Amino acid sequence: MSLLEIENLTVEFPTRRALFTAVKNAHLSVEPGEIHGLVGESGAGKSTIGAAVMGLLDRPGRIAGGIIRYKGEEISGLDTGAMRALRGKKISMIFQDPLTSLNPLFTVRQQLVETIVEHLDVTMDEANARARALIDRVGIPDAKARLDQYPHQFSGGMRQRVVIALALCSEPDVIIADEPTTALDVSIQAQILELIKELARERQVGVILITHDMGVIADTTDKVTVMYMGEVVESGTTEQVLGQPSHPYTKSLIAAVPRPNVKLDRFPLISYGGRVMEFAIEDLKRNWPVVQTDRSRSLIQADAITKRFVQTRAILPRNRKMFTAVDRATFDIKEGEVFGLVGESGSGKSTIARMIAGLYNVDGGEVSFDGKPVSNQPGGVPDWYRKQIQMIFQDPYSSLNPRMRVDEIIAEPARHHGLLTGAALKNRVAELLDRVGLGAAAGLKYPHEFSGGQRQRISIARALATQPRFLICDEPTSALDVSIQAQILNILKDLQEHLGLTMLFISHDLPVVRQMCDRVGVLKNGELVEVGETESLFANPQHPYTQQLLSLMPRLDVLSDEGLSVA
Amino acid sequence: MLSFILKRIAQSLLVLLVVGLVAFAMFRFVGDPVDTMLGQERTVEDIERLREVLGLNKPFFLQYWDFLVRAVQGDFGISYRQGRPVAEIILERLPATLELALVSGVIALSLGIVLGIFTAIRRDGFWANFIMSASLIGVSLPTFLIGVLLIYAFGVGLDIRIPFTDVTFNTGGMPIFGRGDTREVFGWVGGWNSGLATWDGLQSIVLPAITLGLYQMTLIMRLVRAEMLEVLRADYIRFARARGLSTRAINFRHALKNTMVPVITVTGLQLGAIIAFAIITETVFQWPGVGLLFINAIQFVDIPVMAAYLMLISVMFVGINLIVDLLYVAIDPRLRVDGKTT
Amino acid sequence: MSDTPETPTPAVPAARATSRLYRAWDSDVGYAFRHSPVALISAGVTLVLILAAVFAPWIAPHDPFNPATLNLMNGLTPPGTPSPFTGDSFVMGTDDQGRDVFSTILYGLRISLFVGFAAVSFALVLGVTLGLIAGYVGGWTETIIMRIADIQLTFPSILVALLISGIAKGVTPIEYRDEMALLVLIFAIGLSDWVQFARVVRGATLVERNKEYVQAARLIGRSSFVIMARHILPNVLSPVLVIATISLALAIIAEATLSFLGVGAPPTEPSLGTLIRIGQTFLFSGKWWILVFPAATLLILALAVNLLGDWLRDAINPRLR
Amino acid sequence: ETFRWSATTDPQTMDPHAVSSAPVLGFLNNVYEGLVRRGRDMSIEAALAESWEPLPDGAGWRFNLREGVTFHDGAAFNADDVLFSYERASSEDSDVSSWFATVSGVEVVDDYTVDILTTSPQPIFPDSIANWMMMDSDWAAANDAERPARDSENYATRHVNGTAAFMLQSRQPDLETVLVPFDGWWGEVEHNVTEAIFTPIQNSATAVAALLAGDIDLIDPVPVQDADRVNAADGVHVLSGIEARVIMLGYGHDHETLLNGEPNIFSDVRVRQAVAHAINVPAILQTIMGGNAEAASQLVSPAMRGFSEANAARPVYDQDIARSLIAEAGAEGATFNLSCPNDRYLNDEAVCQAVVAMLAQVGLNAQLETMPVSNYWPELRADNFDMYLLGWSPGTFDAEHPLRFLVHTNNERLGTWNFGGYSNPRIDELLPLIQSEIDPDARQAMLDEAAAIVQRDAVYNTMYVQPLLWGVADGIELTQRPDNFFILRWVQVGVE
Ligand SMILES: Nc1ncnc2c1ncn2[C@@H]1O[C@H](COP(=O)(O)OP(=O)(O)OP(=O)(O)O)[C@@H](O)[C@H]1O
Ligand SMILES: Nc1ncnc2c1ncn2[C@@H]1O[C@H](COP(=O)(O)OP(=O)(O)OP(=O)(O)O)[C@@H](O)[C@H]1O
Ligand SMILES: [Mg+2]
Ligand SMILES: [Mg+2]
Repeated sequence: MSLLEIENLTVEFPTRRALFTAVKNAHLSVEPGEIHGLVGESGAGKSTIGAAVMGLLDRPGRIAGGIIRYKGEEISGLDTGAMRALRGKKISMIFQDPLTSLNPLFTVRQQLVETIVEHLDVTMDEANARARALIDRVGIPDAKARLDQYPHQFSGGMRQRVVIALALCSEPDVIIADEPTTALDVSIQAQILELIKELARERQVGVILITHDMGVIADTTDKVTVMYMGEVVESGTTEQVLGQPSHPYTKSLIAAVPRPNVKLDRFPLISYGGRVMEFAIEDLKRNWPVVQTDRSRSLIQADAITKRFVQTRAILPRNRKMFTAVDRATFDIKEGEVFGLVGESGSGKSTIARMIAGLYNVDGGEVSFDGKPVSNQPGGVPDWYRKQIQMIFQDPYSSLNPRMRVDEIIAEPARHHGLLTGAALKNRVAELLDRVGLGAAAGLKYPHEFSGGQRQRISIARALATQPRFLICDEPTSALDVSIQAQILNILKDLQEHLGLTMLFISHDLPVVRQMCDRVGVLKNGELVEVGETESLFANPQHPYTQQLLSLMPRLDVLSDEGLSVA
Repeated sequence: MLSFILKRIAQSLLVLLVVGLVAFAMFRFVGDPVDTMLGQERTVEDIERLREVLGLNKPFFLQYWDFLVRAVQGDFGISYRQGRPVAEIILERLPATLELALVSGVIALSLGIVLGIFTAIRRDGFWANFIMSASLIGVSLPTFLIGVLLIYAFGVGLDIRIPFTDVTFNTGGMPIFGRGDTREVFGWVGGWNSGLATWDGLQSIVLPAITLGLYQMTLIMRLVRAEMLEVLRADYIRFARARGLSTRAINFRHALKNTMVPVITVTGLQLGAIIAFAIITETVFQWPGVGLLFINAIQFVDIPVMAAYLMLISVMFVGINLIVDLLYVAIDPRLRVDGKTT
Repeated sequence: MSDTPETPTPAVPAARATSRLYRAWDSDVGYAFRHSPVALISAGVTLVLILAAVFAPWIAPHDPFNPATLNLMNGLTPPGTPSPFTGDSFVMGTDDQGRDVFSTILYGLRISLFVGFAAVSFALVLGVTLGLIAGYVGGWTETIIMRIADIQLTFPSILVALLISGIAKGVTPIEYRDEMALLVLIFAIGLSDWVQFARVVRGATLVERNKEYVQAARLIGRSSFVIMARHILPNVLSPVLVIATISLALAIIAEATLSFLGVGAPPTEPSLGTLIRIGQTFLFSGKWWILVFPAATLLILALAVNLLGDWLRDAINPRLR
Repeated sequence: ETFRWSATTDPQTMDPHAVSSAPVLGFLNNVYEGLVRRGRDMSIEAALAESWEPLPDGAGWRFNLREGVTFHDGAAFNADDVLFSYERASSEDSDVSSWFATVSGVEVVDDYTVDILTTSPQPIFPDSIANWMMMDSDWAAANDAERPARDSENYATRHVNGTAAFMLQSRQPDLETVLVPFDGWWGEVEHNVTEAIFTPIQNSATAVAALLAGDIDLIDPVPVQDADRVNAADGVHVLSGIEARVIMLGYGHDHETLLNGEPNIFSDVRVRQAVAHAINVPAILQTIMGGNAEAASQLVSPAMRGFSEANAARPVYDQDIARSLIAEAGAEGATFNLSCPNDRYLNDEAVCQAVVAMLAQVGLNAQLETMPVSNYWPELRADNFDMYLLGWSPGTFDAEHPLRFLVHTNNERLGTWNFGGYSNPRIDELLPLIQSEIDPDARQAMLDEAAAIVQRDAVYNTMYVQPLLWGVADGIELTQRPDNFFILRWVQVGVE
């Protein structure tokens, strides 16, 4: 008897304009101790399956057909009370979005302890101890101090780990982990995956691991199910699916995985289902100002920039404990260059991005653009600077205004800068939506109607709408499946190569960094430990931390090479 | 935080100055006290003389200045109507109003929150809709009318016959006016006479407290519901469900706390309004609080009472709003000063 | 390469599709409206009341605002029964002046609706604007706005009204007094009401302004004004709507209270609120109709507006639709 | 027997000389006494003075004091107290000093005889001092209350030491005042009250409810509208009477123009007469007053001394006469202001609205402006009116009173309520004569003449005498006087 069985599951979202079927007749089963990978295009319905199992489909979504069984008993029709007895206790789910999954008004400790107390018969002290152990276990340093902080004080990756810790509170039988490691750096990712494997091995926990990181699939899972547009297209053991993919979509997916060992000119793409996966650079050129770049000139200059956050509040300044998130980081980005920023989660990458974008004041040092200072200006961030930069935020959930329609969101920057109006703007929005693979009709929806990856693509579309000269990408593809990722990255690369776009590129995905960036900076605990040309850095890392980082890159030997030859 | 409070206190002093100034500009339009102070047989001389004595001939900013100079020394003048020191009268009346405000505030807040949550959770249920609609009666009828209706229903009483029997009973019996027996509970200017300490006093407070709290209850209920509906859709609530937390913990802990910012804002304001302007309720129930005092002062153009009262209200609102602002920070850690943005 | 299924674009002629009215009709809110019976009914009721008020002179059987047509001997005639003195009969009876209650409700609605809606809108616009600015801009601006709010809170609307009407009387020539009267009322009620909106909006804005979508908008370089109006406002609107809809009935009643102080409409032109105030004095004398009909009208109005507000609040929130 | 009663306002002071308002004087009549007092029928009767007679040549009056009277604290009452009370009541700080405007001095003849000397003959002087209450000089001195405290407080503000049938037991201003019988009272006890509790209840609806619920034995007033309801209820009834207050319309006689700049139509007597004919007083009484009031033909009601029988007829209600008078005066369609208080007299606002309607029917376009009384008097004094509503209750219960205040040409001391500035030399001539005429017939003749002038000139349009409506629990026997004073010593509780 399988631990969890999904048969013929169909999930529908009746919306005003159409009935949208997010999942069609999906099959899936998980045995005790098995790690079952679920991959697929972003928006394929992976998270929806998870939500359906938990009985937490977003309104107006509903299970239109099929059966879900837990240990042989049907749970798809259970009432809330009965369902609640299962949730968290027997079946846990790690939601895809770590930022909004945590209640902003409670400390991490409060949230952990209440969950522990809810499920386990323990005293307060034991619960506290367990909370601390869990936080330790998911690799958050300085657990004691961190426990009493609020979610907004954590970096993206740390929040994700908190969410994982929360799911593990109650020793569940089944864990549905929805992209548990997207925001994590390789070392932490390895640690988390090890933890999951350990749970499966020792406690016979069944895991559904939703991810688009083929490296993770290859390393961790026993079986894999591939989804495409709501349907299961392929299922089998990991070796089988990755090694000899049978379905064309799976093939294209595997081909699109960036390999750490080779640097290709472009990300390999495979067209599937008659869709144009590539688009001509002429399309972009049409309305993108071509900037003549001079690689020897630096465009962005970060001069010993520092950011401190208050950690312990006190009336008297001397009692206040400050936390230095970024410590005197100095680097520059040349015109037309892609500058990569890597480092473990919480090392201050997003903070640097925000300081450069002018969203945070710097507590020391200075940021200048084109030789002119832009940080801590008396009148705020200068307008001319704002016109030239854009940013893709790490968290696609909270960076979109929930009350605005997607087409308005994308059109806003361009309209604001007076670049386009009326029909031209409409066309641009439609085109961008198309480019990022959502289709123009998506413009009529609201952000909450999209999957994580889809939202990220909306973010990207918005950033590109103004045709910025400088683009800050904070984990731009963390939530994207490899095929969409390849497509997006190709666009960015084209923009850089042909149109002179300069980028700050933050990512955990070292293979991607290797493909994308010209130079890379390595950040550790807020300090920039090494900056160098990508190739030389990857080939010959100097700093011990860099060496350690690179050694943890996943090996993708199992993957079929079929796609590569096509590219 | 301490510096924040100190800064606010400094600002409040400024607020008080302006309140006084506006108040004195207003008093010219409230009427002329001499008419009500002098009898029918007054002569023009009498009027002039009294105006002179009261300093009403002076330009208003001079009157204001005089008031300030005395107020700084803790002297708010003598009531025109009662001839007693204003500070004394107000302090004597304050316990009644504070107790009424407390009870109706508690009723409004507890019922408002519970019903708000209920109507949000059962968004489309019959009872939720019923409560939502019925609560509107409380806000669409004048307070006066509600008070009088309550008095007649539960004070005078209606004879109601239990169906199919000859037994009739009267719904009345509740005290109609005043505070009932009071007992001095602790030292205050002239003793804090509490009605909450006696059975009679407790009975007396029921009807006025309901009358006064009805509007606030409806407002709080509707606000909680509106905010809850929004919050219940949030991802962290979904995740809290996924963690298997009990419904109670989700609704009352996680969701409720996230609805609190607008709710405490309004609660603070309404609490202030209850204390400050319980005029109508206090008049209907002849409740001897500051509201009644104030309406009498307006009728009688008792300028010293009005001025001191407005100062008191001002201090109170400033205090309440300070607390509300502090509560914001206590509730929502994101509002704490760190992570400052440009 | 869309992964959302093709959605059929509504087949509408191009000309219609572009018309503003059609767009509103076809918008998400418009759609939600058409499919909500509650919204339709309450909008219908509100509309009927507004139309009844606007067309009162044509609908009402009598002109209660024309004193020459009143007959005191018709006073206090019960509904539907002829007056013992004059033999006249009135659907909803008459008040103590012999005014036809039904006609007076219609005429009174004009004043009440106008004053109510205008005062609440005034308070709303003022309060929301100041609240947004205070919450978003912060610093000195916030301090000044919020301290002005504190000052405002100190003064009950009675005093505010007296002050404003006093000033208005001083500056307007007598022949414009009547026109000014209603404006004074609106101004006075609005002025005593804006603080609620301001404080609530400020509180919500403080939370909202740190969210990433606001930062995204800032990054674009959107002006503070646009960020407040387009981004933050929709996200803080729900408590505003609650307070606004509840305030309507309150404003209508407040109008009556202030009229009693000699501010606003003269007693010979009673508003709905004034009619209720008059009716209250007859509550226990058996002349129920003077109170019950106007109060029921106000109740229905309040109910309809609040239900409409509830619905609208849900409808503009994409997650609740 | 405990007796509880309520009125809309609390007497603001217990000092008998500090405030001359009806609530204060009415209440204090139960604890203080004057030389004379009014009986159940308003007639003057002996109180602390056993008898009095005019001094020769109208030089004043001699009062022979009652012996053996003691104050509540046991001190004896004698002529020194009268002298002291005179000095106190006529002092600068007193609000009742106008009663002594014509008094030149008080002489103590012996312990129980005093002479009150007047500057001119004062035929009705004893009537005018019925509310002049006697205070113990030693008590006042001992408690530092030798002068009334008007804008501050002194011992007498909250304490009482009178000679009357009741003593003050406790007082909480605006809340509750408790009286108990005074055992040492000189008079014959007619009541059976052992404790009397007064509670102000501002809101008349609440008061009615309290009466119906049996919490209160007497309320004053019952709203006109609720009279039927109270009468219909078990255990309570309405006691109605006629108050001394006459309600009338006044005009801006001496205004150059109306407020809107048009010529002042009210300086034309025909317009004023037209108004008198246009007002349907019986209809007002029937509907707005619920049949409880009486029409008024002159400035005082028939119950008052000096009422002019010869002028007892009101102008008839006749719209045609009114219209033709208006036409004659060329005032058709004139628009003017009518000012009105809305919290001063019974249903004042409703009456004014009815007036507006009635005037509209004869072609006069009155614009009604109503306001609370606190704003009303300043407006009138500032001449911000064309026509206004006024109620007048003669403090002396004599027809001379309104002439003095309402009709005499206004100056510093006289005609102080003559807001419209009516001026007639004959009236100004008559008033001092009336004031000093000892012979009743001659006096009445002059009053008749004055009344005729007022009526002929339509100086005021007197409409009706305000009704007095008390709600009383069954089993209570009491007396209602037109001055609306509630006299506790006539109360019998528990009468079957
Ligand atoms: N509340 C909703 N209303 C309407 N459509 C929705 C809603 N939630 C999800 N969808 C749609 O359902 C589809 C599946 O979404 P889901 O979140 O399961 O995708 P996913 O496979 O998890 O993608 P990703 O890898 O990007 O997270 C998407 O196309 C999305 O647009
Ligand atoms: N508002 C804040 N208040 C307090 N501490 C903060 C705040 N924002 C970030 N930090 C802290 O600053 C450090 C750097 O955070 P940052 O978001 O820059 O990390 P990151 O490198 O982007 O990590 P990740 O890859 O996980 O997103 C973290 O330790 C985080 O806890
Ligand atoms: Mg997903
Ligand atoms: Mg980050």
